[in-house]
Amino acid sequence: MSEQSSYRVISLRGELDISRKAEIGAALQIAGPGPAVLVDLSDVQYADSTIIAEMLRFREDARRCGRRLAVLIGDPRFRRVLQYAGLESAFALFEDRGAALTYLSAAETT
Amino acid sequence: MSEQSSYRVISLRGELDISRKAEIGAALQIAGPGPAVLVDLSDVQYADSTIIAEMLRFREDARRCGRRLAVLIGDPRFRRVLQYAGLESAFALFEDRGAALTYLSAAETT
Amino acid sequence: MSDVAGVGSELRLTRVAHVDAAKPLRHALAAFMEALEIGRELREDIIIAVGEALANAVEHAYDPEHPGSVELYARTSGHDTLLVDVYDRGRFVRRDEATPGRGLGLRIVRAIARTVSIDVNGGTHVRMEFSADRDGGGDQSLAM
Amino acid sequence: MSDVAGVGSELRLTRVAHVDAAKPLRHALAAFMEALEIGRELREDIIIAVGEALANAVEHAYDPEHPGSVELYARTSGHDTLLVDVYDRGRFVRRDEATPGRGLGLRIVRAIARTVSIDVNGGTHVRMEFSADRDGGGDQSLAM
Ligand SMILES: Nc1ncnc2c1ncn2[C@@H]1O[C@H](COP(=O)(O)OP(=O)(O)O)[C@@H](O)[C@H]1O
Ligand SMILES: Nc1ncnc2c1ncn2[C@@H]1O[C@H](COP(=O)(O)OP(=O)(O)O)[C@@H](O)[C@H]1O
Repeated sequence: MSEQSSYRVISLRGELDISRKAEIGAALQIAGPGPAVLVDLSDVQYADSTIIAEMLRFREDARRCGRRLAVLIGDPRFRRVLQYAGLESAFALFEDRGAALTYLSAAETT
Repeated sequence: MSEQSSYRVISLRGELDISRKAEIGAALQIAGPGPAVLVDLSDVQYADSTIIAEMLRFREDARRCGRRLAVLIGDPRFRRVLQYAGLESAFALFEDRGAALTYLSAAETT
Repeated sequence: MSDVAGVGSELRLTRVAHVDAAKPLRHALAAFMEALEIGRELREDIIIAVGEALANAVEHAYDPEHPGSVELYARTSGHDTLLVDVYDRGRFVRRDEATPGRGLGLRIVRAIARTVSIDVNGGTHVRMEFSADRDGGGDQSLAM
Repeated sequence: MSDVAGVGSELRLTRVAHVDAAKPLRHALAAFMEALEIGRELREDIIIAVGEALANAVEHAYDPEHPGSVELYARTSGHDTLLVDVYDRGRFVRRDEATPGRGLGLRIVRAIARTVSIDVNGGTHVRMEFSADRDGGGDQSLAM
């Protein structure tokens, strides 16, 4: 397990609602194989199902490229909305950045 | 004019409304002669007439003690509410801290 | 306000007239006006005026040991007017207008509102009418 | 909600159903609920649910070139219930529920609201009933 391993960060901020669908869809792109990905939602207060659908699509893209994905959250609402959608286990969610990075770098050794 | 002259700062923050009358009345106290006073409202978003009445009372107290008073504001609403109350010239208002301090230290030489 | 945003929009809220009721009522009115696309400076001024009427209700209307209710009622009227009522069911306190630092509140209300009327039967009812043109451009009208 | 805060409080807002209308409507509802002293987590969940209904209205109801209106109507009912309606006058789009990433919105609404009813005659009308007990202590009741 390497603490130095590289990873890609995609940060989204604010209220992620339908009005930001295009922007968020564009941010959540993956080109092919590469390092693990951290989606940083630590400054997100609201996310609607449009955004969750984009995240699910991105999860499939990452899986197809063999890149591990972790989601960093700062607000308990994101976890709750996933629960309400029946998707509590869809993402590797972390409140703690260090724990998310450990998870991502551990992936490389498996 | 001395750039080093001392002055007292009273900072108030947030929304200064009737619910904070006692706290604000207690903050706006002057014991007797002493340095000039800067009331720092640069982080105030709202002030109702209860607070303006406290400020007017404080202005009289400061005048009686021979202490010059400047008011630093960060939001144009404070200037407007004074205008609406017919009190646009009641206070020496400054948007710029340096200008307020220059005004206060100039006072000592007069 | 946009054409459609004017149609029947309203906000009605009742609280116990504690001093800490004024702030959440102001915030609810501010967010309501933002949703109506009333411009920022206009919103701020309306909040200043309505804030004075609310402060009066929580300060003067009741014996603080036995507060009654304070009610806020805001609604659009036509495309450029916002009507706001602040009611309480307490007792209007007549006072010497000359008391220093007193009488500022209603002066501020009168400076901001287009019209103000005050009815003091069975409580104090302040009705304020504000010009509330909408913010910005003209592409918000309904295609119907 | 406090005893008095339940009495006849309501919020009614109409906007053109542009995608950027959902956010200010959510914010107005959030501030309204805060003024009603509905607890924070409950407010957040209600915003999540109502946000889904609003998102549907601005996403699905109309041809984006010719958007009609979206209406939000929230009011207290009794002392522990908040009723929220989201209406549009567009066309409900029937879709294969199995489309991946589709159908999440109404699932979320159903998980949060106590009851949900959807009427699709002449537009889509989603009525949601929420438990909305007030925050904290019991000293807010009216002395009257
Ligand atoms: N809602 C109210 N209930 C009882 N008395 C009121 C009310 N509103 C205003 N008043 C009376 O009118 C006076 C003037 O009000 P106002 O101009 O707002 O100034 P202030 O609140 O600073 O005294 C108050 O001092 C009070 O005696
Ligand atoms: N207000 C509406 N107007 C038109 N169609 C709607 C409306 N609300 C929901 N629908 C239809 O119901 C489907 C399911 O909605 P929902 O569960 O919120 O999921 P999503 O919006 O992610 O598709 C939508 O895809 C759409 O076809």
